[in-house]
Amino acid sequence: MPETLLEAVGVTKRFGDDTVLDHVNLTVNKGDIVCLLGPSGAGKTTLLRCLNHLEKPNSGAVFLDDELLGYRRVGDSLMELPPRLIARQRQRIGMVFQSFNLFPHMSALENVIEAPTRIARVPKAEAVAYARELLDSVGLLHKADSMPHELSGGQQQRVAIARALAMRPEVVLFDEPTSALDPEFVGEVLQVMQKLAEQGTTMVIVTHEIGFAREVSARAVFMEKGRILEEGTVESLTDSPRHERTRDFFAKVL
Amino acid sequence: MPETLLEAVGVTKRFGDDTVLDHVNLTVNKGDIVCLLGPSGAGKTTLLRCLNHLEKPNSGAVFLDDELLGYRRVGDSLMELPPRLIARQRQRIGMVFQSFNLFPHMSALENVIEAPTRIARVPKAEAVAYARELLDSVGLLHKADSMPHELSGGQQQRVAIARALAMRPEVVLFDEPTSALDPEFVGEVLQVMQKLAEQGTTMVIVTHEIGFAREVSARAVFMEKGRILEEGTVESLTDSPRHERTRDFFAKVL
Amino acid sequence: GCASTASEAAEESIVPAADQGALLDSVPEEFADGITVATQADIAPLTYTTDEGDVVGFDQDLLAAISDVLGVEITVEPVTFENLILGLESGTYDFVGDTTIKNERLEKYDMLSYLTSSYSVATLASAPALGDDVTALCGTSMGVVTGELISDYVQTAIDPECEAAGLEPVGLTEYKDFASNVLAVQSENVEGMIVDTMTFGYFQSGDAGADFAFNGPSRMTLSDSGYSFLQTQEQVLAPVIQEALTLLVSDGVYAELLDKYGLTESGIEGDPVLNPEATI
Amino acid sequence: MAVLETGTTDAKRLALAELNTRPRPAYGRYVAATVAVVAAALFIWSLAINEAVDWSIVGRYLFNKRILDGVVVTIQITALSLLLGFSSGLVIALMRLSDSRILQTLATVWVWFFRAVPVLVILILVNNIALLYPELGIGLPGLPMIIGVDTNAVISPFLAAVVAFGANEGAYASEIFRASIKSVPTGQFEAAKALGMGSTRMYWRIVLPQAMRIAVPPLSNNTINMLKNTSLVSYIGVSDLLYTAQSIYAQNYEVIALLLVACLWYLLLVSILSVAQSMIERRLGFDRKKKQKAVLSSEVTSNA
Amino acid sequence: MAVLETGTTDAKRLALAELNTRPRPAYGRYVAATVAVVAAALFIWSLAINEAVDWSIVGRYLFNKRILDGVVVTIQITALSLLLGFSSGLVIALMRLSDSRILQTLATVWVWFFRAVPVLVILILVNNIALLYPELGIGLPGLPMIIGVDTNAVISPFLAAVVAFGANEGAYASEIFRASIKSVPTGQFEAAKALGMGSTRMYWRIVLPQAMRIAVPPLSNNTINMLKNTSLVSYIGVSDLLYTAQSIYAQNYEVIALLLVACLWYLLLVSILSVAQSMIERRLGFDRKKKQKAVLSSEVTSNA
Ligand SMILES: Nc1ncnc2c1ncn2[C@@H]1O[C@H](COP(=O)(O)OP(=O)(O)OP(=O)(O)O)[C@@H](O)[C@H]1O
Ligand SMILES: Nc1ncnc2c1ncn2[C@@H]1O[C@H](COP(=O)(O)OP(=O)(O)OP(=O)(O)O)[C@@H](O)[C@H]1O
Ligand SMILES: [Mg+2]
Ligand SMILES: [Mg+2]
Repeated sequence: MPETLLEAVGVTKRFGDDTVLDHVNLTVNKGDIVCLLGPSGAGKTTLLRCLNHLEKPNSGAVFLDDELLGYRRVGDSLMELPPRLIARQRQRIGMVFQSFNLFPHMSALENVIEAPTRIARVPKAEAVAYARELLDSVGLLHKADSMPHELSGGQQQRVAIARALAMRPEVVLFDEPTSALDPEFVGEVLQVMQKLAEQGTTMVIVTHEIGFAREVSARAVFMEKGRILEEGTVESLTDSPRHERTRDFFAKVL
Repeated sequence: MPETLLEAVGVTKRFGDDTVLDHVNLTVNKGDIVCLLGPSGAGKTTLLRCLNHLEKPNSGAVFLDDELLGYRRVGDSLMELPPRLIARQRQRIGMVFQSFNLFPHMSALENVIEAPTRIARVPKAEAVAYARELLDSVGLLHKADSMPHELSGGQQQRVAIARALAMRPEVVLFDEPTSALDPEFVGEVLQVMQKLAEQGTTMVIVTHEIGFAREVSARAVFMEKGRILEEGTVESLTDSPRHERTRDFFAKVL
Repeated sequence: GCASTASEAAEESIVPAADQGALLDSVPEEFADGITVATQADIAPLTYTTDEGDVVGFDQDLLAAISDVLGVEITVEPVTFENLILGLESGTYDFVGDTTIKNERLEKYDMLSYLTSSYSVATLASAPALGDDVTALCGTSMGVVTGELISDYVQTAIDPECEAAGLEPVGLTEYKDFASNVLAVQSENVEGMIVDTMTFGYFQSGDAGADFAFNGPSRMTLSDSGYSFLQTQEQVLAPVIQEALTLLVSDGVYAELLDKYGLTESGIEGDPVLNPEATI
Repeated sequence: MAVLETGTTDAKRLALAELNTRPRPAYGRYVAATVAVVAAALFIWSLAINEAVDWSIVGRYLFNKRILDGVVVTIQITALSLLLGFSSGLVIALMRLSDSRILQTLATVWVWFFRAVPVLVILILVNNIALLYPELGIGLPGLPMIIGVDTNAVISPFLAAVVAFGANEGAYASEIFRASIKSVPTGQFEAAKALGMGSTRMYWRIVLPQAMRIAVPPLSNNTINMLKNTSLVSYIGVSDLLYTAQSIYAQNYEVIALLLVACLWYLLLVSILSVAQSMIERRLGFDRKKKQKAVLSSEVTSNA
Repeated sequence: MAVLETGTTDAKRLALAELNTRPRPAYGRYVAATVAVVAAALFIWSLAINEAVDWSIVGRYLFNKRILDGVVVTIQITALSLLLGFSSGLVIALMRLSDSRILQTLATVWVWFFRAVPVLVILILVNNIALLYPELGIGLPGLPMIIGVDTNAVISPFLAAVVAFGANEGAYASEIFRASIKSVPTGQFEAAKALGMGSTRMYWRIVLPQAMRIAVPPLSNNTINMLKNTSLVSYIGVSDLLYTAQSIYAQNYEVIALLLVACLWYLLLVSILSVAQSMIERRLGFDRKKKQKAVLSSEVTSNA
């Protein structure tokens, strides 16, 4: 039986009167590559953000291994943990944003070693060595000392991936990592992600790159209006969708 | 013989020691749809910006109809015109940016009527009537009073197109109008542009959307390292490129 | 403060009818249309503003009397110290009041004394009594107003005596103005203050000063204070004002005004002297 | 709700998932707030019953005619100086941002000079300019004037005050404008130019309305500062609010009571300004997306 | 260079295309600059030869011991008050940005109060706090103190000055911090949290270094302002630079000369601060892309 790493159970999220996530269940096993697909506004980003407590669900629970993420049970409700403990849980989860969000005042290398040296208190030399290894694996060792604004979009995103990996997270979340990139640079980022996939990294990816999803044989999860409509292999969803909305969607983006 | 509307002759642009445009010649006839293609850093944006004097060439000339754009001859060099005259020339050229650049403090309608009422001094009622017509034609009449941040990327870009058309320009320049958009919204913007093409609007477009270029039977111009490498129909470039670089490029983006 | 005509300020002339305009003939041609004088604002009882906004005080009344005697209008402007000096030098004012007479200053200005300035020690009435000898101040903490002669005097005259007697020197703190000294004493930041006798006398006669008392050496007289005129060759105004003042002293108006403001003990002895020899 | 089969979810997990979540009660914050409120109340109470403060005198002078005149002077000088200061500050900021070396240098020197020199000095110099230049006019130094007027006839103390505070404020405001104009994205400049706008219109309609969002808080700091600094005009014989209070206590020695009178007026004036400030901020906050704001504030809290 | 055949280009156009372009000579700018430089030169010269200014006295007092002491006091009070002001301002800004209503209100009231009340008043009240509260200690008003100390033993004038200026500066600085923290993109907060940073580290390492870019110009305005405002300490028996100059001219009547002495010192101090400011700005200007800067400055010029 596969080992469950991250699991959302009955996650519901409202913004005002808008129910953006409606009792969503999602299981991510160790080594899984899960692709979240769906039209704009479906709640993909919100779900992803719930998976590392950047967004706080109104009800429902997220489990990291066997730990409840961000909450503990008090009476008959879930009370938020103190920020210190949430921060510790987040260290086990990496995240890569659509707009990179590199720290603009730090060089590429500094971006990568920031968390290990400051949070995990890894000795500097060790952190630098590992950061250089990571930068090398995303093909950017030669840019280690460049500032983010000196890098192209694709390069920035690759540094962001290296940064997310620096804390040796057990799972990495990606929110449309290539959609802010010029087409020429999309390939280089997908290539890095493919490499991660091959190394067995557990990943949850919001993406519109169906080709990529297919190639890494990801498990595809199709969302619409705050619910998971269907899931399966990419092929099963594109070729024999069970719902009309799924069919419509793939007709549009393919 | 087709009527020449916009013409770049021997345009050269250097940034420091970098020669970004190297004696580029480009003719845009009335009714033409010209797509500028090429890898990142080729100088596409720079060329487009030279076409409305947002970038000042180091040598070479741009002609709008029979007028020299942005300069007049003084002795044996070209001296820049006073800002007032340049502004007047620019009113004949519309521009749509990759990042929309809507004015965030004005509603959609206000964005569109800003130039006609303030610069061309069109009576307000008249400007509003035309702006509503334009917003209608991009399918956003119902969003006339929305602020830019209340609109999706695709909607913002469609407002930006309406804004560029509000001064009834003779030619419209587009710099990667869809590359900052989520895939779902790309279609709606291309559709608006296709409509413009059908109405015979003269357009120069930097884009990576080869499919779109083919559909509007644009004249394709392939740039590399600051030069125009080849031009022709989209089919001729993709199917039988004369240069290896052209082939490489299309292999990558198609 | 707004400029006022001196004769307006004194509601009713106190100059005997016989003297009014007595000196009109000796006033130089150039001043016949009027004279502009500046005094320092906000030092009661010399010049201060009433709750109704009227500028009054000994200076104002004395200048009104001079105006009456001369038969020439005198416009008085209460200003800050800076403008007093700069206005005199730039010719904005024909002469200025409230300046302390020092030998060094006599080189540059003609000075006519009309008051003696003396310093007294004051504390809260509840404070233990200090002796009358200046050595009683040794080792105490005292407030003074910045820039006044008393600081120099304490350092050059009193401190050496303390040292000679084997005592600590006087602990001086300089505060910006008289009111700041009062506060410092009230909140016991200092034990007492060495201040202008006139000012303290006026203060003590009011409600707020009831808790205070003279205590220790009083009326340490260091110099006169008076009017300053710019010293230029053709300066002809000073003798005329001296003449007017002499007249007012002789017919008792001066003494009357001193009495009105409780300044009798600060009046000058005898006739006013132009450019008196100062002690400092 | 159709729950899809997703593998490992066991009964215990399902039970937890039924529960509503609630935010962490911010105990520390409650304690801090309580302590602060109690401290404030004690402070106000102890002031109210304090014998050293004679509230009857405060009441008597609060609407005293001289005090009211002082309030008017304070408002007049502040308003006029701000007008001069903000407009000159804007020009200087544009000079500093220009690519002309000469203009940059001139503006930098101007800012350096007027930031450095105390207002008091400018005030005294301008008011006594007759001392330095008995006649104002056109001409070369050393030669007779071509056209000249008596300096004292031209410069009134009020004018001197406005010039001095205006020049000072201009130097400070220019720094604020500079920073805020620099924060407007380049794309906005380009979009305006591409529409065929001239520079003046571009600045007035597009750039400044956006720059103002960042400029308003520090500019209102400056405004409030000036409101209080006008008491320096007492040096040139003009009485504003604070100085009137001082001049009254110079006579009746009720220092604390009169300072409290001044304070109450300043509190009123600053309250009006603060309300105006937040109204302007709200009007200018056109692009502060709800979403962004929500995220930001939740970040900040967890720190407090 | 291989010129592709592109249709209509005729000989006349080709001839023009051979020519180099040159920017428009900025005549207006040259004239303005010349006028300004000449005016500045005339002003300086007329001051230098002016009889009303006795430069020998300026020289004599420039390094006078009392003046130097005043400079030291000015620097000390400014430095300490800034430390207190900036740190309290930061805390207040975070409170105002928090989503706790109570903290927001408290912070707003604090800012309102300390922006409104003149420093002079705070200064006098703090220094004379013994008048209001002869003993400081823990206890309830009306009841005997539990632990009490003599107030005057605790509050020295210097401490009072630092507290008063610090509290005042804190209120102003908090507004600046608030605006600048709000200008940091949300994504930066999220990236930091996603890495597992706690709030404190997030602020120190990520948010504040970025907020500082916008905060530095107004904060250095404040610093310079305080440098000059310290002359108020004369009310509580401390002499700073400006006040020392005033108290010297009260004796020797050399008003202009001594104000110039003070000015020269302020110019020096502000120059040092300005250099520091631009060094900090340059260090913090990490993401001011060359490209963006070039575009911006060319926009600005054409306006000037
Ligand atoms: N902080 C917020 N406040 C209010 N509404 C929000 C907030 N965040 C998201 N929403 C709304 O929730 C819905 C889902 O948003 P979400 O960003 O998760 O969609 P998505 O599937 O990621 O879409 P996209 O492909 O456009 O990124 C949308 O309707 C959005 O407007
Ligand atoms: N203002 C500038 N200063 C310095 N170099 C610049 C500037 N603008 C552009 N460049 C350089 O000029 C070259 C061409 O840039 P340009 O933006 O025109 O390319 P592009 O073809 O539009 O590329 P992309 O597809 O990435 O937008 C690049 O090497 C770029 O770095
Ligand atoms: Mg999303
Ligand atoms: Mg480009």
